[in-house]
Amino acid sequence: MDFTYDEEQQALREAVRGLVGKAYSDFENRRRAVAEDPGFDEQLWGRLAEMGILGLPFREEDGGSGAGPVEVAIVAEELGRVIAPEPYLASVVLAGGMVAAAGTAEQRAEVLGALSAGECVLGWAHAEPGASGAARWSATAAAVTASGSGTEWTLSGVKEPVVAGARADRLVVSAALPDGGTGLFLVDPAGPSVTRAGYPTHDGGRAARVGLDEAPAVPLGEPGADLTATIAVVLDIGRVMACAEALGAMDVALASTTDYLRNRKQFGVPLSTFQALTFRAADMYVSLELARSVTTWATMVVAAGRPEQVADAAARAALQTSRAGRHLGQEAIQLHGGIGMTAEYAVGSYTSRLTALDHLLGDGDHHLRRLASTVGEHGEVDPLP
Amino acid sequence: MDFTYDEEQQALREAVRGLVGKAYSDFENRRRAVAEDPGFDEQLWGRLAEMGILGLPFREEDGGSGAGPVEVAIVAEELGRVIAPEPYLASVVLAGGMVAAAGTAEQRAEVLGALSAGECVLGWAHAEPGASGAARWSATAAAVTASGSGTEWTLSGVKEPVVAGARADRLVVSAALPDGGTGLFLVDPAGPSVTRAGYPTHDGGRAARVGLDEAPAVPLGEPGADLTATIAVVLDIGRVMACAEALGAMDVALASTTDYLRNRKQFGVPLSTFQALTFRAADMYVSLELARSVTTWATMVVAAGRPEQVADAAARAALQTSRAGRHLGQEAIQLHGGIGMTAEYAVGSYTSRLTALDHLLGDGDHHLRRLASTVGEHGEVDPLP
Amino acid sequence: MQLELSPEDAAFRDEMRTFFTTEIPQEIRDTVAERRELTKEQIVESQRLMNQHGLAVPHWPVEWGGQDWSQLRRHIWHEEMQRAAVPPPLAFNASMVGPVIATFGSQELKERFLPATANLDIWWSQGFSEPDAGSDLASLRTTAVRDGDEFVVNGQKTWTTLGQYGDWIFCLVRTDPEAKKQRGISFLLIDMTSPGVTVRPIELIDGGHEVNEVWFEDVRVPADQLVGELNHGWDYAKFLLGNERVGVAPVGATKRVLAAAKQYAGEQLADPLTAARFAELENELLALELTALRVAANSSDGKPHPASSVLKLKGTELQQAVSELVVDLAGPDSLASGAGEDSAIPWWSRRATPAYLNLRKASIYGGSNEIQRQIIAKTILGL
Amino acid sequence: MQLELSPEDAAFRDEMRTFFTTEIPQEIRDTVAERRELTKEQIVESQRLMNQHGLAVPHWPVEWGGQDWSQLRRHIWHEEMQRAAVPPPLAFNASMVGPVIATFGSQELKERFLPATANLDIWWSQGFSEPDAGSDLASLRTTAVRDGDEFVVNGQKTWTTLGQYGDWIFCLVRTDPEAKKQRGISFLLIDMTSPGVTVRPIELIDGGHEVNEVWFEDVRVPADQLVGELNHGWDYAKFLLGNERVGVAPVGATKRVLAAAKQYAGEQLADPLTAARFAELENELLALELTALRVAANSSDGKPHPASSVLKLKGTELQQAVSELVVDLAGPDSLASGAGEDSAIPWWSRRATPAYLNLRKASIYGGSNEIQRQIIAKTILGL
Repeated sequence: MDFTYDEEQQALREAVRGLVGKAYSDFENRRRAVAEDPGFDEQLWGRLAEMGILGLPFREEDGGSGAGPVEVAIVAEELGRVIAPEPYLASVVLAGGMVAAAGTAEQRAEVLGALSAGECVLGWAHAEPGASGAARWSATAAAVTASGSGTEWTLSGVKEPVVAGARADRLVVSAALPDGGTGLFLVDPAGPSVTRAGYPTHDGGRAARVGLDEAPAVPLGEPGADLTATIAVVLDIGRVMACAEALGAMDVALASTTDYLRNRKQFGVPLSTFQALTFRAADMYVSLELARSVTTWATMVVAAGRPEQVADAAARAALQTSRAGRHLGQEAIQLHGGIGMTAEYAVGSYTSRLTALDHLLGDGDHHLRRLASTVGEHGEVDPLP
Repeated sequence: MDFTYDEEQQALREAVRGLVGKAYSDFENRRRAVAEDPGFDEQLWGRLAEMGILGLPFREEDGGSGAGPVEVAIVAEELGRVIAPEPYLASVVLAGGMVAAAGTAEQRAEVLGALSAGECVLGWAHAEPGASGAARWSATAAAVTASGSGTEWTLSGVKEPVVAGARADRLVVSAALPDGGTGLFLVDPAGPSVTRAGYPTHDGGRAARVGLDEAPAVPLGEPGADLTATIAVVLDIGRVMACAEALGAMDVALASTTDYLRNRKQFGVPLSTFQALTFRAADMYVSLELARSVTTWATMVVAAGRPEQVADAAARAALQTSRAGRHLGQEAIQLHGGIGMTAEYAVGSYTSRLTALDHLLGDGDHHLRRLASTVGEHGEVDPLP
Repeated sequence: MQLELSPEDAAFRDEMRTFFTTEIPQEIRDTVAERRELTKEQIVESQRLMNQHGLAVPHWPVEWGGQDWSQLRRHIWHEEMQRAAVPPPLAFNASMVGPVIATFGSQELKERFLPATANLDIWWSQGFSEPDAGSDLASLRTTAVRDGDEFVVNGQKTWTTLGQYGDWIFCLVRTDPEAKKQRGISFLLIDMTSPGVTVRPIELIDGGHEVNEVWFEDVRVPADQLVGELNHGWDYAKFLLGNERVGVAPVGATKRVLAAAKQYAGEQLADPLTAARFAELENELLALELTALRVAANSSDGKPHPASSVLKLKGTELQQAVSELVVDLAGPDSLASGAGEDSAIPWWSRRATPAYLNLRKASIYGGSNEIQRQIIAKTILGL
Repeated sequence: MQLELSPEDAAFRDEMRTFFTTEIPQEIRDTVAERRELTKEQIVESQRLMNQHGLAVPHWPVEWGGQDWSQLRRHIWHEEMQRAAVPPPLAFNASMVGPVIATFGSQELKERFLPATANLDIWWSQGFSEPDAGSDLASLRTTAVRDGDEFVVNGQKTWTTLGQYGDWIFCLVRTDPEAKKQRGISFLLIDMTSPGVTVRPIELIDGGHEVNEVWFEDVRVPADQLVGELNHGWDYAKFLLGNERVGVAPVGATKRVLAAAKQYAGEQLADPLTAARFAELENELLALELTALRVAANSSDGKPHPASSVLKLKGTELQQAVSELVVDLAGPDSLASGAGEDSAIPWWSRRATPAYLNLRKASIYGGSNEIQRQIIAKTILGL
């Protein structure tokens, strides 16, 4: 068991930090980027492609650079540090991950090649509006249904919210299959039977309602095959990467808070004079480090290629990170006071992004329920396999 | 709706505070009293009887003084302030309350008369060892069974822990009836078919294992009648009074903590200089006041004689007080530091007593489960009837 | 000790309930219930309707439109108003500047301002906080220099809630720069249409624009708009902030949101963890409401009870916790905050996160929860 | 980045697991597992068995019985020991005075004390805290005045854990009353059978007697029992306290209790709220264990990692939370703490509350959690 990054990984981190830091370390740049559609910096997206970041998780024969989950997590964490609005998680990790896991060699080469080259933004159209209870954050689809056979398929129904759905050049859509189960389909959103209504999300991103009315769709992989298990694994990997992104955001939210406590004066002295505040910052640090440990471990579980453990590890990372994200997000604003409430100042946007990440793929209680349901099936939890 | 005590109630409070304060405000006196069996001050018990405190809740025709729940709660709170080890809650409120609610006029006059006069300590033998899940803290009995008919009954089984069970002159015992349901019985613990093994409890009190081997027993009220509903109401009243006792204990635990923070010096200054500590004392105060509000309200609900609302009110008071008792009990020791861990210093004994009260008749989560199961049946909770 | 309301108080409650649910337009109440933003016109309409019935400023002196109510009745009025999703009278008018003028102002100031203030003919803004004077309010720097019959005001105020609607602003200004902090501060009423006043909106993290910065550049203010005595403004501010905390625990409104959340929850309410979360919050809200009633019962002398800090502290915590619960009920739908009416996602899910983010302010504004803990530790616990 | 243990480390883990579960008597391990009090003899026996196998003081220098292990192996050793319910080597010997003597003591002191310390032939007590010097340790008042070849010691120590068993005690004493606080303190080894030493047990709130007061009245101590330099004791104490925090998070022991609690819970585990409480604690313990592993990985230079304060803080919180859970599982049975073996109530229920009360100390002793927060705020966050 080894928690240290090797030199290549550290170099990757520095490269990404340099690139996105140049783009967004001035928070005004981020405000500008999110103010207008598509809600991110297309040029930066291109540079990420050039650097090989967009193709990072994909096999070289699919047009990617064949790196592993640890590398993807490094990227996610760095994007989180500047709360970069680029749809990396939705487009590369989720939509791209689905294509990589379910697509035929030909589909992979075509779609992932274009994605990796920055020529195609993928949308992951999976969430269904008003889903409740067990249907939320699940690996199945119900509100969008597929019909057809062979390579001739159409989809009907509504997906929402679809992150980057209005900007996306192609959509990966999950749909209920005629004979049960859930399939994955490629859909051209420019077609006449697809309607898209895009809007900003609270974290500065973009999402859309995507209406499908017998929209032509190409099944990923073997037509008609139930891909629920595949979707579940990719979602779990996405959860771990969302945690990594949250780690970066929490780290900066804490640093911003401690900077503020050191520099802001009230009653003639720096806020750091007030022990009630510094102790709360210490508690934030504790939450952050615990979340970091579980998320890093979960990344290693993904990397170790043990699919049977990935679901458990993802749930554990997501639970810990959900709790930590709320704690840090809420306290960061509170310890800043009024300034933390303003859109001009960065810290509130970090809280907003943490809230979005928390609810994108399953919040803490969702994962707690899952873990609680199996708590009687083992004695101790042993992180060493 | 009126939260103020009238003059008579205030006089009662002062009288009780004077009496038990004289006995126990020097904490060494309490340590002495709990060091040896029966674990309390028999003379003080006699003086409580003389003052009419032991007969407070009972009708005058039963030998009591016919006061109401508000008065009993005042007594409980004052006993809690000095964590008096006298078995008031078990003997008067619970065992006495069962006799008052279920006994015939003759039984009431005999038993409650002797109880009120201080001539008879009653034991409430209801808890059953190893009870789990829904059986815990319920109003029914299972491990002790009754057989017989008319006035000829015997009980068999084990009750434990029975508070003051070794000292008790008479036991009120719950038992499963032959035809289902739960009955209440008076048992003479001196009889040969009753075995008692007494021991100290962590809070300085006493409890016992009571073994019954076809022990002769007199049914309270109509022989063979299912008294589950009666037991439930008296238990709920007991819960509210346990909350009142906890209020007194929490109040003093907080006062002791603030005194300590003011007087104890570390690093050359009083602890009250450290904001992280004073803020935690403030949070303790918030918990205490919220618990006080709900408990006082629940006492009024009992006094208003609305049995259908008592169960709900008792659960609400118990939930709030359980949370508050843990918060205050734990923080009181922590803010005292090492000295709070010692038996010579009072504050740890307050924590111990709060822990006992919390688990005697149902802890916070127990009541939360009950409240959660009906949360969908109403919109808002309205404290004004 | 008495659980029941007296028959008179029960009748009063019914009367309030009827008034608020029948006299205030449904459209306004729906806006509040759905946590949408009220227009200025809606706020004004609602307050004027209340004022017509003597219900806008019940805690003012009777001669200026107040009611000679017990604290319990004030509490009932406040709770029924929230329960019916009626926007409360504008706090800057009803709870802040009004009582200050009524208590410390000259007869002339009272006649000039109180009726218009009660009826929201004047919309007041609050000019207390400054960029470098937040919790440490007394370090404020905006100056007012006497020049003949006028004061000349220079400086900057911030966090001016709804300042974009303001007709007038009541300000704390430094009138004696030599005096120590709290001394040397005066309480001045300023017409916001005066030359030299600039209002700039501040965007908040939920995308709303409810607070503002206000600049004063050589603004000339007639000296008769000084309230009370020169350099005694700090006393009036303390009086005002004490008032502000009374009724500041939004118990009724939070209860209403929690009850609505049960509807939102639908089948999720069958999940034991979710149900337990509701039950725990509901119990804490009950405890808070009962504490508010106890405080009301014990502050019949009209002074703010020190336990009002408990209400502010716990009240805002619960308000925030309920808003967090709603986000969790919305789940993935909560992302769709910017979706329009054509969205397939229910409106409450779309409002969930902006409301949650916006309410982070509740524990900061109006005396942060740290300040409340300080008050409890110092005033109540003697620490 | 690597999830798996290397084959060598995996073999090492198996070796440790086998050793602890087969070489240490079951009776001793049962006593730990059932949270009963160990006798002095059991503690000694266990440590001597470990010492025979070179496992009592692995973090000491190799020449004094240590092992040249990686931090990861130390962690595995520690976790497997706790997992098997083996009492850890006496901390006063293995983690405190031993490393101090090994690092700062003369060759003579090392030879005289280290082998006996490793083998628990000498039982050490700790004489640091005083009645008026708790968290503010440096304000201690016990004096040692040089008189010829001896020091004459006067004063009082307190919170001396297991002092009733102590053969020797290592003390911080003031040797220069003129010097400022931290300076003027020396580190002295004192034979507890010396005339003038009195040990008085302190009863704790769980009824146990694990801590003591120790009085020194004109106790004469040979000067060669001074460790290191005169007036440099504070440095050694800081070194020692740094060591104390490493491995101070009782992860393995807490995990063991939590796993046992599932057995205690029985059908209660079917209750969703109870199951969620288990799952949440289990996850936090996992996070803590992984953090301990990360810290181990990052402190290969042997110095305590600042994040060790996180381990102490969170570790004791979780230890306490698990003990609270056990009380709740015991429910009404938890009252029967004083019941004998003839009780009808299971032993774990009888032990539940004393264990809970006793563990309140965990966040106080050995650097309170307030001190840990201070360290985090200052050392790590620069506040």
